[in-house]
Formats: sequence, structure tokens, C-alpha cells
Amino acid sequence: MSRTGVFICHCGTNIAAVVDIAKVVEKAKSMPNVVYVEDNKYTCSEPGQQAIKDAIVKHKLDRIVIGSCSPRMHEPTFRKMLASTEINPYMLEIANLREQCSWVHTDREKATDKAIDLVRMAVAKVAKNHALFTSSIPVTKRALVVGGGIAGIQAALDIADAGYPVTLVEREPSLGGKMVMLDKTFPTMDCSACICTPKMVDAGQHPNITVMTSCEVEKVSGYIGNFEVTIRQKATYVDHSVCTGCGICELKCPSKVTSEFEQGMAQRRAIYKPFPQAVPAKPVIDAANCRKLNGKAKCGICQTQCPQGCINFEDEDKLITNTYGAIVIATGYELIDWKSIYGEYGGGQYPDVINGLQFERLVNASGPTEGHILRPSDGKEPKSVVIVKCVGSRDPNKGKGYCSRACCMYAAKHAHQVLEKIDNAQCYVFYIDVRTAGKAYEEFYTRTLEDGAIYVRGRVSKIYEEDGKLICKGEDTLSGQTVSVAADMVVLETAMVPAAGVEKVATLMTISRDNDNWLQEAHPKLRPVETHTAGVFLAGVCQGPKDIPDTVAQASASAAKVCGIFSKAELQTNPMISKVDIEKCSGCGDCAGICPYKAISMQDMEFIEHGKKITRRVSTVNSGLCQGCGACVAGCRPGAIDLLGFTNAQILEEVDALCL
Amino acid sequence: MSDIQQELRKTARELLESGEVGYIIGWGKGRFANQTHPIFVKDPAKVDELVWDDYCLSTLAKYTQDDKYPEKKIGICVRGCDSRAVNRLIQDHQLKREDVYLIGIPCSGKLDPETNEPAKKCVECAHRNPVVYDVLLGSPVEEVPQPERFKEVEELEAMTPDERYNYWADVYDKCIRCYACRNVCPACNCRECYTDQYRVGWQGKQNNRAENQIFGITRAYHVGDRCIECGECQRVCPMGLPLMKLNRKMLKDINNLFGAYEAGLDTETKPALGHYETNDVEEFM
Amino acid sequence: MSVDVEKKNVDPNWEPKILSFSCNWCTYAGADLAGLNRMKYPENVRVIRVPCSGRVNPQFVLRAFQKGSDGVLVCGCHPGDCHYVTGNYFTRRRFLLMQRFLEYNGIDPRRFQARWISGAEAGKFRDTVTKVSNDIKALGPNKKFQESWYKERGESNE
Amino acid sequence: MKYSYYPGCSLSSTGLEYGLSTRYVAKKIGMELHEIPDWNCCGATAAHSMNHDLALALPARNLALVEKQGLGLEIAIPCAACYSRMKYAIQAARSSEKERQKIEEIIEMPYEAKNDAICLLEAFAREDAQAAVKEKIVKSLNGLKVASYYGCLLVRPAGVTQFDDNENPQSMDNLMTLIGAKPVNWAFKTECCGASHQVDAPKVARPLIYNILRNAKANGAEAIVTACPLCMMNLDMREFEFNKAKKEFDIPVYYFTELLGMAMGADPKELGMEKHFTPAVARIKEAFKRPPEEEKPIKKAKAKVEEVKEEEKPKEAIDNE
Repeated sequence: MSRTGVFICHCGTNIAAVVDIAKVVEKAKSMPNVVYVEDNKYTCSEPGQQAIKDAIVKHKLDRIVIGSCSPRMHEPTFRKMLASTEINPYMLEIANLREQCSWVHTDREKATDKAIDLVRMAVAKVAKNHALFTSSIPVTKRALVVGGGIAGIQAALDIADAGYPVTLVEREPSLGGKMVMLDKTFPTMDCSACICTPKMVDAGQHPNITVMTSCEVEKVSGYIGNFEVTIRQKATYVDHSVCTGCGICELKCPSKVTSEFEQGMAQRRAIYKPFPQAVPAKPVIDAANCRKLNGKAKCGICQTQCPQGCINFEDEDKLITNTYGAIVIATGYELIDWKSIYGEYGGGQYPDVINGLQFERLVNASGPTEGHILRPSDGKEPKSVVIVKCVGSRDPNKGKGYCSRACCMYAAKHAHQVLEKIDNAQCYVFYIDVRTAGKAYEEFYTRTLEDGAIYVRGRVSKIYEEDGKLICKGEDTLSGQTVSVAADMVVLETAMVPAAGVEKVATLMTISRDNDNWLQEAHPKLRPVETHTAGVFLAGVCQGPKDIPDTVAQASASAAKVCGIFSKAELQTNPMISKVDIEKCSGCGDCAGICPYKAISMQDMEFIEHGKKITRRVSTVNSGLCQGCGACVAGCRPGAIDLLGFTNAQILEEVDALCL
Repeated sequence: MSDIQQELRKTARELLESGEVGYIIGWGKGRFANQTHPIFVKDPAKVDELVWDDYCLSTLAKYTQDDKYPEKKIGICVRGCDSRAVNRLIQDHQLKREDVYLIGIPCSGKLDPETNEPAKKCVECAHRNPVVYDVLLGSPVEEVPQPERFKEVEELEAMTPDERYNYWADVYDKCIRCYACRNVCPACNCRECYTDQYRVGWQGKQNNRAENQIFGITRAYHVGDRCIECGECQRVCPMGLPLMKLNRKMLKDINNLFGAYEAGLDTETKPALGHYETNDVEEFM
Repeated sequence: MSVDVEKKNVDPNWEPKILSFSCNWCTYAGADLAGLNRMKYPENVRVIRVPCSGRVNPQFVLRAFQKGSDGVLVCGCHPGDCHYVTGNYFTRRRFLLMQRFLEYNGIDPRRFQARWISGAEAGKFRDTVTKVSNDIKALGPNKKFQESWYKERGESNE
Repeated sequence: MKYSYYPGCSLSSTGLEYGLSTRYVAKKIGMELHEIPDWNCCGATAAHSMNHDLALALPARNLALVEKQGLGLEIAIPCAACYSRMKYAIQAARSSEKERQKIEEIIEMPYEAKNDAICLLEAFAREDAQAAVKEKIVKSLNGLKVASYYGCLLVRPAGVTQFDDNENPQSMDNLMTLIGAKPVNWAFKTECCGASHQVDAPKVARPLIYNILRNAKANGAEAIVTACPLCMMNLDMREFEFNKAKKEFDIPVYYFTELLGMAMGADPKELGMEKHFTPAVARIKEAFKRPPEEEKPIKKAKAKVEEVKEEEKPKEAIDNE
């Protein structure tokens, strides 16, 4: 016969003001299996909990019902309290007498009846509770970081500095992402290469970090602490262990290709390093454009020229599988393809209408024009430059609805650079708003104004070429006039969109995406770097547009989360998971089809039936993966699978208790 | 009719003599001309007990559940409804396709022994030819479309809630909870039916109206998305309860809500409650 | 032997017994939020907390009617917001069918309702509970599927 | 190539040559145009600036007549304004049942918005029409530089018209290449011509036309082609006016059907071309006499050849190294 103890809380006056506590206590005494009832002014307080502990010993209780505030509030507290007694923390049920009774009702008599019903339901449910024990799963103390931009690098460095091995996967031939393409960074105007390349070198040389460039994640299975990840090492046809990066092959290679890194404004060879300070500083061969590999000619110059003989044309993709304890996703962004959306800006037919990254390459010392701002069409220095902001951002019907956050600042930076590098230049910036929400951002913007940048408030409606000039027709909403500027070059500050292929990464990690395809964080304010998949974290722009300071902050935050997991030898799993009664299970597999976490697998097991040894298919639950939703339990017709903590019997008892 | 019977017996003798099949489940004659019942023929000499006449009504697939781990293949005579039952059992992983040898026989409908009229379930049958078989005796018959598949259901839906309650109350008052409907149904293939489980509290064991109603509704809900409309539950019910009206109601709603659906035509299409579409009908906003 | 089930004239101070299954992550949180904002709604709904609306087996609803509740309300997250990703998609299918099946067996459609209520929609929880409570009050006590029918008429009817 | 045909008022008045050339070209390529019996004015700007219901009912009456006609064809509409009004009426009737019933009340005829409406340009831009036009070409414009001007209502608002790209339309340009003309890549294809404001606000509207003509000239256009009677009237008449003050532009303006007609050997009078303000016949005749252009693709091919040769050169260099 179980011995249930019932403890009704006054919660000061929150419950007592409306609910007649004495009557509830009186009625509770007559409920089945109840041997002791007590009320308390503040059950969650130290003395309140102590009173329960004493009662457990004195009355040899084995099940506890607490009538107090919402279980979402103090269930963990009371469970911790029970952990210090010899009762199992899961032999506890809580009746919500505050948020769903005293606070929402006024009629004292009816509220008290409801309170009694709620306690009766809890008492009936607790009668069917079983002792549950958390099981622990081992943690592989190795982290995987997907994406080698500044976010991925920073996260990898922080985790590695904490002493844990990290694999940093990047699909491009070099680390650096978008930041290494930039010239200067706002608001301090320090050179991007000087603050990004050292971090790349650190990551490249860190004993705990294995850098895997030209690689993509192919398959992910398992759960927090035990992710099984297969990475595809794409064939690069150059043996990086032998190569010294001397660069002779790059000089001799005959076939020229437009360089993606230089945003299409310069050429590279089929065998190339994306940029001089690449990490690893070793070339790869782009099979599509290499004449030997795409069968156009019998070339092979690089092989003959290479002093180390590290070119191997028979190289193939390799699949490397490893287990990881936690994953940080830092897949970053790319700029929106404005040419296919904005026909009114020329749709890409005017070479001198370029986007922000192309301008960064022009103004960058290691860029195609060694830092001189020259027009892509004729290489002349543009005397009048128009910068157009919010191209694709804040434009729900043609582009994206959101604001891309960083372009206000880098537009001001571009204006500053134009006025600084080109003497007596004219720079017009068409804007809707100037958002300078950061440290020293506003001062940077006012300094650009003082440099002589002309800010025109309005959108550019049309850009067309006439007599060699790019006519930008727009509107100055402050003066109410239409404006037309004849410019030599136009820079469009286009919207950030998620990097191509992010869908694949998201589905591999079973994390969802918002309707703009940014990766979905667990909670925008309280858990910005976590996802709903335990053990998978986000860092940087993949979670939403942001600038470098925020990106680095998020990277360190996700690293801290990973180190939090690795600091424990083992992870406690949630005990309230599904359990299968293999006697009742007919192996129909309905439950496996329903489980969103693929935690249920059908396995053949040996049985003795009627004296004959047979193997039969039954359902088995992986305790690490199961999150305890119970969708499988409701789908199982004979009730062979049940959810511990919310078993069929428990809920049916609650239903019966309410109605008798 | 007799030449199919000859072929059936010849095929049965070959299968039994070659040892490919352990035994054959078919129909045999009872004492009276209008009585046929399932029989199990093991000995090649006894194949002449197998018959194919107007009274072969009972579905045979469910008998495979009594011998779940056969040494040799089991031979079964399958008409349209039996073959769909076999597909259902395979889809529910209660039967392996390689464990059975299906003797397909196109069926143009059987007679009800009491009334000698065409049996109700055969009149309403939409798939007379077997959908799966290893050998086919005779040539396929012409399928009869069933436009009035849900007529009876619509008649009931036209009533007011109280009239419907009274209609079903009278029906359930007669139910004696013999569970014949469950035992004959190929969709009811759990190892231990929820009604047989002790003290879980799903449903009481008393035989009163309320418990009978709960049993009827729960069973119809369980088999709703798997029912192959073979009509056996209604045929075997000793109290003559109109059980197909329950199953057909579930099928009517599944068709309207989730798209045209007939159970057991193949082993790929999943039962409606086993999966979902993100753009399902939305009524709870 | 038809049963006069629906007594049309319902005595005014009769209080219906309504059972609600609420998912822990959305509707239960919404109900708590209603409490935090001291919103007021009728007392006759009792909430059973379940981890996900996908946990609610339609047989629980049958059991509730059988054991004497006058109305049942199943609530969960909006499809797409489910904490367990796909739980409520199954809830939607199960209760689209069960709602029609109950109606087909004679239960007045207003007695069984399902609603998506998110953790932030405290107002919607209060309005839903109030509406369901008023609907059921107008309908009067539910006598269908009830064992109590026998108690009134004695054991001989067993 | 069968359509119900709604000519609209302009085609028997200010846009007479559009009507004549459309009839001519349609007959030539075998495109059946079934004029709607007892059609009424579509209301154009006058109606929709004054009364919403009237603006929908007037075009809807024509659409109802098409349904009564019972041919079940799409309606081809030459004039951009009529086309725009019809499209609005169809969209209003299809999107809200209440609107459709109100329309039925006003026109006292049943109307279910069954038929779709397309502009005449779309009818000619379709594959079948383009193939038919190609067969009937007898003369080529031999590279005459033509700037196609679409105006506003043909391509905007995109949600209602759903025809071609509303910023950079190509359908008229494609037709022009068919008859040997060389479409000019200019930026004022869809800029506003000032429409009726040329009358009530000349100071504001004239510069609009001036900018269009100037940009056409700047890009070397020898002719402008339109598909809307109002654009035609504005460009043609105001150019004549500018030229009277100071001879600046020499860009005759045509309907695309006129150029198609001429390319099929029609006599300018048959198409009513002498009605233009800016003399237009001379330029066409002169174009017909020009030396036929070598096939453009050959020039391109040559470019490709050079490229390949250059690639092979290093190969020899490699072998003998």
C-alpha cells in the first residue's frame, strides 16, 4: 500500500487569498493512499522543504503531492529536494493551484472545489508513478566546427584553448570566409587582413585544431555527446603534406579562370591559392577548369614543373568519419543576387555598377587594383561615386524584408574610403535610415559626414547609362524633389542571405530554419546560440545578419556552451522517455514511423515461444535520442510502448479521478 | 465454376507433392450444400476436399497468424479481398511475403447461405481480382465500380446527433463482446489486444452499453485507416451489428481529409494515421 | 428503447465538468501566463499536463466522456512550432478523424474541441476556455457513453 | 491562333493605322480575330479615376459578351489601356465573390470571369505567331536600329498584367529581330510618356517625352516602335512639335504591327502610315534598300575561332619543351 503525503502551499496569500486551504487539506485526508496532509505558508522556501523532508521520515512516505504554483516553476526545485531524501525524485506530482486556479478565479467556493479536484488528480496520478533514474551517456570530448569564417575560427580557437580537440571544416580551399576579403573594418578602420589572418594562422597551427579545407559535411547521425559525422574531403589533386607552397605551378598553369575570391574582377589559374595569405598556403586544382582533368588538352605543366612532385591527377574524394561531442555551425552568408532582381539598376549590364564586396576588393591593397579605386569598365579613377543602401534589404516585395544590420556602417566606410583615396571626389549615399547601433558607430558616421559625403534620403529608382555616365535617378524625400546624379561608378550595398547549401547542413543536423532560411535558434533572447537539437550550436551570420563584433561574441558564446558539455565526464539523459514492453509489441513499426528523432528502431530478438526458439521483430528505444514527446505512445494501438512519467495508466487515473 | 475447382485441386496436388508448400488453406464443404468453411489440406491425397463454389465466403489470410513461423511456405487461396488482407498483414510486418504461396482466384461474388442472394459484402466489393498472387486460376473478371461506397454512412450523417446516438445505442445494446469481429479482421493483428489487457484502465470488461460503445468506437478508430472493406466483421457478427458503417465512416473522412485511399492495394501506401502532411486540413486554429 | 438524452431546459446553476489536455511547452505555458496576468475565466475546466499534444491518445477522450465529463478540449502548439518538431501534425490528423467520429456516434460537436494555443497566447487560452465552458453550459450535462446511466436505472440493466 | 478581339475606341479614331495594320497582319498570318459583338468603351482613365464600380463594370460587360459569344477563347486587346482595365476587371471578379456579384448586378448579365485577356503584343509574341510571321516575311529591315517602347500599362502593375519582365521587357525586341531590325538596348523602355497629362500639364509632361526621345537618340535609335495608341500619339505628335521649334530628332514612331505589315510587303497606304505626324514612310523604304547585313552569328563565330587558336599555341610549346 503506497503512503502518499500531500503538502498544500499558501504561497503567502497568492493561493490562500482565493482557495480555502483548510477545506482542501480536509478533503485531501480522505483521498486514496493519502496518509499525511500538511499545509505550509511557503513550501518552496528552505523551511518549507525541510518540513517535507521531516514528514517523509516521520510518516515513512513514499509518494509526494505538492499543491502549489505551476510545475513549470518549481518541479525541478522539489525534485532536487527529493534527491536528498531516500524517495526517488520522480515519485512527485504537483497540482497547479496558483497560476491555473487562485490567480484566475474569483469565486472562493468554486475555486476551492477546483483546487480539490486538481489535488485529487495529482494524488491519483502519483499512485501510478514509478521510480525513474537518469542514465548517463559518455561524451566524446571532440568538437566539430562547420564553416571557416571568422565565426568558425574564433569558436575553434576558444574550444581548442580550453584543451579540447576541434575539427574545423571549410568547403573553400582556405579559411577566412568573407572577412578576409574586406579591406578595412569599421569603426576603427584597422585593416581586416591584419586582424583576421593572424587568427587564421593561429587556427592553422593550433595543436588541438585539425583544419580540413575543401571539405563538406556529408552525413550526421547520433546525439549530443556522440555525433557520428562523415566528412567528404574533396579531391584537390595536390598532396598538401609534401607541398611547400612555392607557387611555381600557379605561374605556369596556362588556363585562366575568373577568381571567385576577387568577386569576378580578376583572374586566377586552374591550380590556385584563393589569395596570398591563404591558410593552408597551398594550392588546389579546380578540376572543372583544369585542361588535363576536364579532358580538353594533355596539359599537365604543373606536374612537370613541381619540384616536390606533389601533383596527383588520380586523386579522389575521401570520406572521413569521426565521433564528436558537440557541433558549432558557422556557415556564414553571401550577398543577394541583385542582378536577377533589380532590372531598374541595369540588371548587371553596366560593369561599373558593383556590390559591396566587389568594392572591398577594389579598395583592398592585395586586390586586383592594388587598392586604387578604378572603374571595372575602363580602369579610370571615378570622380563621382554613388552608394545605394538597402538594395534587397527592407524590400519585402522584391528582395528580403529584414534589415541586414551591417551595411549602414560599411556604406559609411566605403564613402570615407572614396573621399580619402580619390582627391576632390564626390560621394553620394542614398539611404532610408542610417543605423549606427554600436560602440563608436555614430561618431564614425558623423566623421564621414564631415569628410564631405553627401547623404541623400531616398531610394534610387533607376540607374541608366547615358554618354558614359551612370545616371542615378532618385528622390530626396527631405526636400521633396526628384534628384538625378551623374556618377562614374555605383556601389550597391546588397542584402545578406544565407550561404548556398545551408539547407543541406540544416537537414543533416535536424535543425529548422526561419522563413528567410536563417538557422533557427532555440530562443531569440534567452538561448540565441543554441538550437532545438541538443549539442548543436550556432555562431555568426548563419543565425541572422550581424556585423563582426556580434559574430565574434556569438562564436565565443557557442564555444563556452561546448566547453560546458565537455566539462562533464558524462551527460545525464532525461529519464522521462519511452519504454517498450516487448511482450505486447507485435513489431508493426508504427511507432518508428512517428518518432521525429529517429529514436526508435525495429530490431530482431530471440524468444522462446511454445518451446520453439524464434526471432521476432520488436521496437527498441535509444535513450539518448528520445526526447519524451509521447507521439509514439499515442500511435501504438495495443499500448506496448509507454512514456515514463506520463504512462497511459497515469493519465487514465487522472481522467478517472476528475470524473468520479 | 467446376473447372476452376479442378485447376485448384491440380495446383494443390502439385504444390503439396513438390513439397514447396507445407499445407494449403482453402474452402471445404460442410454437411449442407450451402455450407463452406475454411479447411487446411496437408496430404496431397486429400486435395479433393478443396472446393470453389458460390459459398466460399470466409477470408483466409488471418489464419496465417496462427502459424507465424512456418517451416515451409503456406499455400492460401486468395480472392480480391484475401489478397488485400495479405498485403495488409505484410505491411504490418505480421507476415512475410516469402512465407506464403498465393493461389489467386478471380471472384465474381458469393451467395449468402441464408438468403441465397449475393452476399452484401460481395455486392459492395470494388476489387474482385486478386491484387497479388503467385499463380492465377481462370481469367480476371470485370471490376464493378462502387459509386455508392459511402451511401449508408451519408444516410446516418443526415440524422441529428440524438437520432444517431439512439441508433448506435440500440446497436451496442445488442453487442455481446464475443470479439468475433476482432478475431476475423486482418487489420486487428496485435499480439495482445487492448481489451485483453488487465488493469490498464483503457476500458472496463463489463458488457453494458457504455463499455460496448467505447469498444466499438475504439476498434473502428484502430482499424479505420487499415480497413480493406472485406465486410467479414459484419458477416461474422452473431448479433448482426452494422459494423461496416463505422469503418466506412472512418474511410470516408480519410478520403475527404487526406486524399483518395484504399487499404491493402499495395504494400507501399502508408495508413493515414502513420504519417502527416504539413499542409493538412486546418480546423483548430 | 430510445433514451430522452438531451434535457433542453438546463438548470441555471449547473456547473459542467470539462477536461482539457494541454501541451507542456505551449498551451500549459500560455495558461500559466494567463495566471501571471491575472486573467479571469470560468472554474469548470481541469487541465491535464502532457509533454506534447501528440501524447494525447483519442481513447483518453472516450474515457473522459465515459467517466462523466461534459466536454473535452485538446490544446497544443501551432503546427510548425511544436517543441518536438512534428508532434502536433499527428495530433491534427488523429483529432480531425476522432472529432467527426464522435459526432457520428452522437456526441454534439461542441462537446469536443481542439485548439492551437501558443505559449504567448494567454488571451486566447482564456477566451477558448470561456467559450467552451459557455457552449457546454448551454448544452447541459452529457449523458452519452456514461456508465452513470445505469446507476440511475439500477443494476438490472447490466 | 484564335482569339476574341476587342478593338477599343482608339483603333477607329486616333489609332486608325494600328487597327488597319493589325487586321492586315492578322489576315496574312492566319490569326483569327473574332470581334466581340456590341462591345462598349472600356472606360479607360476617365472611369477608374471617377468611380470604382463603373470602372470594373464597363470592361466586365465586354467580358460577359465574350462569354455569351461562347467561343471560349482568350481576348486579344491591342490598346494598353483597355487591356489594363480588362485585366483589373477579371482579377477583381476572380478574387472576390462579392465584387463579381456587384458587377453582375450593374451589367445585368451573368459573368463568371471564365476567359483570360492578353494584349495583342503577347498574342504575336507567342511561338505559334512568331513562326507564322517568319514565314510571311518578304522584306528585311536590314539592321534598322529600332528602340522598342513598351510604356507603362502593358507591363505594370506586374501582379495584374503578368506579362514579360516589368523592368526589362523583351517581347517586342524579339519581334523586331524577326523582321531584320536591330533592337537598341536603351533605358527608357518602360518610362512614362505623360499620357493624358500632355494636355492638362504640358510643363510637367513635355520633358518626359523629351527625355525618352533624347535617350533613344543617344543610343542610336533610327525608329521607335510601340504597342499602344496613346504612347504612339504622344511620341509621334510631340516629336513633330519639338522638331517644329528646333529640328533635333529624326526618329519616326511606328506600331509594331505596321512594321510587321511592311515587312510582309504591305503598301504603306494600306496600313494608314501616311497619317503619322513625323514622316515615317521614307525611313522604312530606305531601310529596305540597305545592303543586307551579313549574318550576325558569323561575326560571333569568328571570335570563337580566334580563341581556340590561341589555346592550341601553348600546346605545341609544351610538347617541344
